[in-house]
Amino acid sequence: MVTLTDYLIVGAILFGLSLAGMIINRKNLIIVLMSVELMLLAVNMNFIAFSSFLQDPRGQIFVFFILAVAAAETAIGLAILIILFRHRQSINVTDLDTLKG
Amino acid sequence: MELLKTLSLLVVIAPLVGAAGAGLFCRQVSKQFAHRLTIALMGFSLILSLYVACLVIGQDQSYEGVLYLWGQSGKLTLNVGFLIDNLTACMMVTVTFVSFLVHIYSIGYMAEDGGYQRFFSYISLFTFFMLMLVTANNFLQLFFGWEGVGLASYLLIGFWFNRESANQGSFKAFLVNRVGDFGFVVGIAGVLGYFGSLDYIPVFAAIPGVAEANTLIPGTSWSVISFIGFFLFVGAMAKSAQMPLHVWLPESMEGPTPISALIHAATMVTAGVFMVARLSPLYQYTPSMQSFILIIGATGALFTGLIAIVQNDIKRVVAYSTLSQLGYMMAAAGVSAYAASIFHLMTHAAFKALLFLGAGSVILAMHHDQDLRHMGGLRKQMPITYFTFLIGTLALCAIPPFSGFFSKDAIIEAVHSSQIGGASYAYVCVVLGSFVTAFYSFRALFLAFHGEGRMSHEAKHHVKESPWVVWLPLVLLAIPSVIQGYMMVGPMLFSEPSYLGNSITVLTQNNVLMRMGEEFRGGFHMILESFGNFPLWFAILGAFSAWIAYVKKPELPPLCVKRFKWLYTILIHKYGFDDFNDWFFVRGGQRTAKLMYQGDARIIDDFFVNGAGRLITWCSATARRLQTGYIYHYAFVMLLGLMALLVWLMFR
Amino acid sequence: MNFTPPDFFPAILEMLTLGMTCLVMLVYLFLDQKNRGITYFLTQITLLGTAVVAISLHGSPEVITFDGSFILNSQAILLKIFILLSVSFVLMYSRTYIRENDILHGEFYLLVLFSVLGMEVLVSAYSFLTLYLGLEIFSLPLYALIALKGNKPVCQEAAIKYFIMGAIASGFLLYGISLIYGACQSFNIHEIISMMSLSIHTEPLLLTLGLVFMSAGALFKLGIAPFHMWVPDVYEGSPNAMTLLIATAPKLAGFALLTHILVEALPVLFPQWQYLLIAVALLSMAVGNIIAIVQDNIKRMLAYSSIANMGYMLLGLIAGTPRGYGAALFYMIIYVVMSLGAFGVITMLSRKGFELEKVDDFKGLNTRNPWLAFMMLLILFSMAGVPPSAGFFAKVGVLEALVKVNIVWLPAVALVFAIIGAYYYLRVVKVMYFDEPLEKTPVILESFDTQLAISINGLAVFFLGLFPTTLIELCQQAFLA
Amino acid sequence: MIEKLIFYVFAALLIGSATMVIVSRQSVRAAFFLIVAFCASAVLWMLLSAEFLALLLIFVYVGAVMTLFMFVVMMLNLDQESLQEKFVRYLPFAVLLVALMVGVLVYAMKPGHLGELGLAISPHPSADYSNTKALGLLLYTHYVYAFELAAVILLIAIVAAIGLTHREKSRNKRQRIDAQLAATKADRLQILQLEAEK
Repeated sequence: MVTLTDYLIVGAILFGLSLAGMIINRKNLIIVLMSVELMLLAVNMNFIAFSSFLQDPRGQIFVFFILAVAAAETAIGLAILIILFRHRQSINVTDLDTLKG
Repeated sequence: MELLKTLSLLVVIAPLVGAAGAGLFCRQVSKQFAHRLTIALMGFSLILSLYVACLVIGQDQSYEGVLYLWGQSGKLTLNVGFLIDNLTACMMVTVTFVSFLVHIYSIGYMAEDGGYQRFFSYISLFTFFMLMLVTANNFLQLFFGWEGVGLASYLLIGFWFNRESANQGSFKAFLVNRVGDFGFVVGIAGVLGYFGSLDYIPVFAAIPGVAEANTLIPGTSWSVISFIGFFLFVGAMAKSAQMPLHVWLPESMEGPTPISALIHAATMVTAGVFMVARLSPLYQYTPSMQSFILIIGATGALFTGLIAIVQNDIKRVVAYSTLSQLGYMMAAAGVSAYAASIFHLMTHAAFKALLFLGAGSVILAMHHDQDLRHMGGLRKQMPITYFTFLIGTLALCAIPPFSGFFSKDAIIEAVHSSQIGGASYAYVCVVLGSFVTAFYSFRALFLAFHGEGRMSHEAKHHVKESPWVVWLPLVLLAIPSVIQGYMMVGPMLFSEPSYLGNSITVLTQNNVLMRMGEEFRGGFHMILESFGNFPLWFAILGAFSAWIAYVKKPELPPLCVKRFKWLYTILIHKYGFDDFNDWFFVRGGQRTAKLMYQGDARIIDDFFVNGAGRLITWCSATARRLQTGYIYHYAFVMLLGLMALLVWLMFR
Repeated sequence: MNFTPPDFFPAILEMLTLGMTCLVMLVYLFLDQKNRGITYFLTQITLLGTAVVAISLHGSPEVITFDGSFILNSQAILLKIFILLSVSFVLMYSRTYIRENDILHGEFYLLVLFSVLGMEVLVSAYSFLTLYLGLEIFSLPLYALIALKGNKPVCQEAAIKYFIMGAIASGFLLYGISLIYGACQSFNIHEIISMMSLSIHTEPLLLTLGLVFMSAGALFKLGIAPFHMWVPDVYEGSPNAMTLLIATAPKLAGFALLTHILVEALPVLFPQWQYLLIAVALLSMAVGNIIAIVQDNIKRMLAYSSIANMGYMLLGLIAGTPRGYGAALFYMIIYVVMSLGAFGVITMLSRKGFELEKVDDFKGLNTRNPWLAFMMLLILFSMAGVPPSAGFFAKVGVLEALVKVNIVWLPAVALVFAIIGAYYYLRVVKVMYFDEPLEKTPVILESFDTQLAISINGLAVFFLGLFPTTLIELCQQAFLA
Repeated sequence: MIEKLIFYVFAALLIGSATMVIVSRQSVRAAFFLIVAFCASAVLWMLLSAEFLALLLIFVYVGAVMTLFMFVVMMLNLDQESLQEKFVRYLPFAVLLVALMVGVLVYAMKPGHLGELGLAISPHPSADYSNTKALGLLLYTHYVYAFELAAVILLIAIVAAIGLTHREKSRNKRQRIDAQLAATKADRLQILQLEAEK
């Protein structure tokens, strides 16, 4: 049988992959934003797995709200990305180092 | 008691009113108004504090009470209150007296300065804080005054803020004092933690119990009292410029001279000594801290004196001598001779202020040239300054019957008869210190006032005696420098009850003064006795060596040189240690002093003070490079931090 | 399924804010460009009106409503009052700045109001769901606000950094919530507490993991090392008015976030989070104080100072007693008041085409505007912890709380860092008072209300030092119930 | 058994496509793999009998959010060449740390550490159980406050996105006196040193 642990491990691996995506990706800011989506997916996976095994629909309610927030977050993130691109003509992560020290 | 409370309140508030009047309206009020206002209020304050002293010492009254409830949280109450007892009364008189004279003196000294009104405001403000400090009945108010005098001193050292060196000096003073202040805060926090109160009376009452209950290492005298005492003493070390934290005091000489007299000689630097005396009930229960205080004090007394020998700036010579005298006071406090310590504090306040103001008078005549090598022969042009400076020097060198003799001799004797750890080392230090003191004091005196003038021809003609507002305080300070010691030695140190009454606590086994008091037969007898003891001869020897080295030897015509060579040879052969004296103390002393000075400059200044600063700056510059600006590095650091916490907490 | 409609009254503050926000939005949409001052006044009315209602609510008994996901107690009301007031001050300080720099003022005020709403929700949250929603409602407008101004070239960089870091942090927070949910079978704080007390149903390892992840998310919002990397960049890169905003009220909201998680939901794990907080507090004090020294940019310097200050604040929580929590809250409020003043002065000194950024820009401020310099002096002295300023009492409070529980070494270390810290504040004082000004023109504040605001602010720092009792007691009470 | 098979196939697909998202060099490819990942996880959620959310993920996420992504990618018209870079250099470091984290998480999620839940089999609700109805009942009653807050969040997203990307009309030829006065020499005049042709 598929156990809770299996689902949680999938969630953990997704979470790790999304973090790795943010660290190894040095060129494309859009992919960094996509990693954020992956991270939320990992969290959702955890919530749904727990919810299902606990037979408690409230966990799924939480996921519902995460999805709503994630959509809003993506909209704002992409808007910032667009004006960043307008000003710099680049979304290269490595170029974003004016502020440092 | 109400009378005492009202009087004390007036004494404290009057300078604040003066400061506010002269400071807040410094653009609007005239110079005359500024000094008249502040001096009138200071005079008022002085008269009232004398009256307070009469009431307290003469009629044995005292006052302890809360004036104003500052804050309350839980069981802790923070008050503003007064504890007016004998110790406080002594300090109040000393502070207001010196401050009053410095105010008068500043009329002449600062006459041409642009920040005249501001200056008067600052010194009045300083006096206010100092009075707050001495009248406090709790640790917090003590700290408030403590920080306040630090602030005022910072403002005053940096008074000539367009001078780079003045800025540096004030900054250094502030930083070193911060080190002390934080020690102090830890101490206060300790007091609060273990006693649950910040008022003196309940804390002092609880000390024996707490000392017994909270021994750090069983079977030793290391209790939390030692811990608290140590941190509080760190505060005192910074404020009173004790050995490792003394570096700021010479630098602070960049301020105007009246300030050096008021703050860095007579009053502020003695705050540490006052604190140790005030907290005598605490330090009595920690023998280890007593030894520590003794050793720090005695070391300072000797070694900072040595440094004074090679200084050429007249104010710096006096500054180093202050360091040395503070060492004496601390040493006395270390051997539980608090009365001697406070006594020396009071005599020192008078004669050191005298020396500083005298030096200021010279500087004024020399048009703000402070270099001893450019002076000489001023005796004839400035007789009053010379005479008063001489009195101050004699008092400093503990030559009887001047005031310094009685207090210093009592200290040396107290150290001699003490049995606590480090006392024998301290005794050697303080005795040698008296030689050194005499040597550098007379050196300064001779270089400035004797011999041929070394200033330019033009300048020579401009040298004249200072105006009366400058020399009047000198004369007024010279009087106590002569008589104060003789008059006060008995009642201050040995009589029962003494001037200090029961405001200090000394355990019987530590009470060296009481033992000395059994042999005390009056001031005159003390003078006679001193001729049979080392310290006086050391002092005279020091003065004499200075005379040889700086007056006689370089200038005497060949005949005299021959005659004195003969005398010199006789002296060498007769006593056997003149040779040694000359070689070891004059030359060797100079060499050691030079070494010490360089060591001081290199090791302490460069390594500890600047080095610590540089180390932090370096750390800072390196650490900021971690902030690369790259998002992926930031994410990486977050992940790293998370992982570290995760692994640590999971497998802890 | 039985369902009784919840009691809506406790959420009056949120409803008021939201309703007024919608009104501001409508007014702004149908308003002529010339009358745009009205949006400002409406926003101020919203903030101050809500604050007045909040003050009138103070003292009312604790209420939990919306099926246990909303709480209104004295702590929440106190925090809301200070959030509303501080944002009101922020708007007063930045009004001229917004006008002169052609920032879309309608969007600005709207987003600020949304953010305030989020903070209120967060402060009153009693379940992890509302906690998370509140967090996002207050953060998302801030990301947008930073990037709102087109003229400053680095502001988009600051915004995207803040956004991505913030997204990672809320990812951590959510992951933590999911683990706690798995362990306790609930994300309702009330139920978690009762679950914890049974302790058989909870899994220690999952709880530890959840604790660490959730704390990481909360610590990020407060800018505590090692989750602090965004702070200096965002403070520096944002337009001054936005820096002023993000440096003040969100700290209070962040404090609520952290205390909701640690103090209210997971007090059972105190031994674990005490260690966690000790580690991050030490790191914050070290990083903040040390790196601040070499900064030439005043906003960056104050950013590092905020990192250090948050470290000090944590000391109160480390004590683990109501007294300590109260001290931490007091510290937080005092810090916000100080930071409001410091960034307020920076914002006021900025003019069109001139962003005040360098420490050197403060040179000779005393000769250009003595009163402003004096206010800044009070604030800086307070930040350095010079008695009898408010900052001194705040530091004493948290240290005392630690000493009370017999942790002595930590205050000692904290004091060492405070010594180092004093240096860079005093440097600014020196620059203001002793250096020659770069430009001689006197600084004149145009509007009277701005002058009044900064005077109130500076003097508040001073008088809170002289009469700290009332506020300290309010803070203590907030945690004693 | 078949459930297990489905789980492993789609879990592998999910992890594989997630990996492809983060290692892709092109935004479009990454977006495509993200969609695959979403679809795969929707299947997993179905297995967990969270049907409503699984459908929501496809409709809302793949249908709207990913479209937004694609739209932005197309609109920005990125210079693909400049975005390509080898990230192998940084790989070991990141992989090490991430692997460590995943290791810790996996260790903590061993069945033994999950208590009763660790041994439970995935529950299969009865046929008349409606996931959507259960969620709806909760959402509009107990979670009405949160539901309103979610509405606010969407409103914020609208206001913020419009405010951010809104551009002022640049056709306006009005004179801007303050800008002219604020101009410095450095803004207007650039002096270049040109190498003389040889």
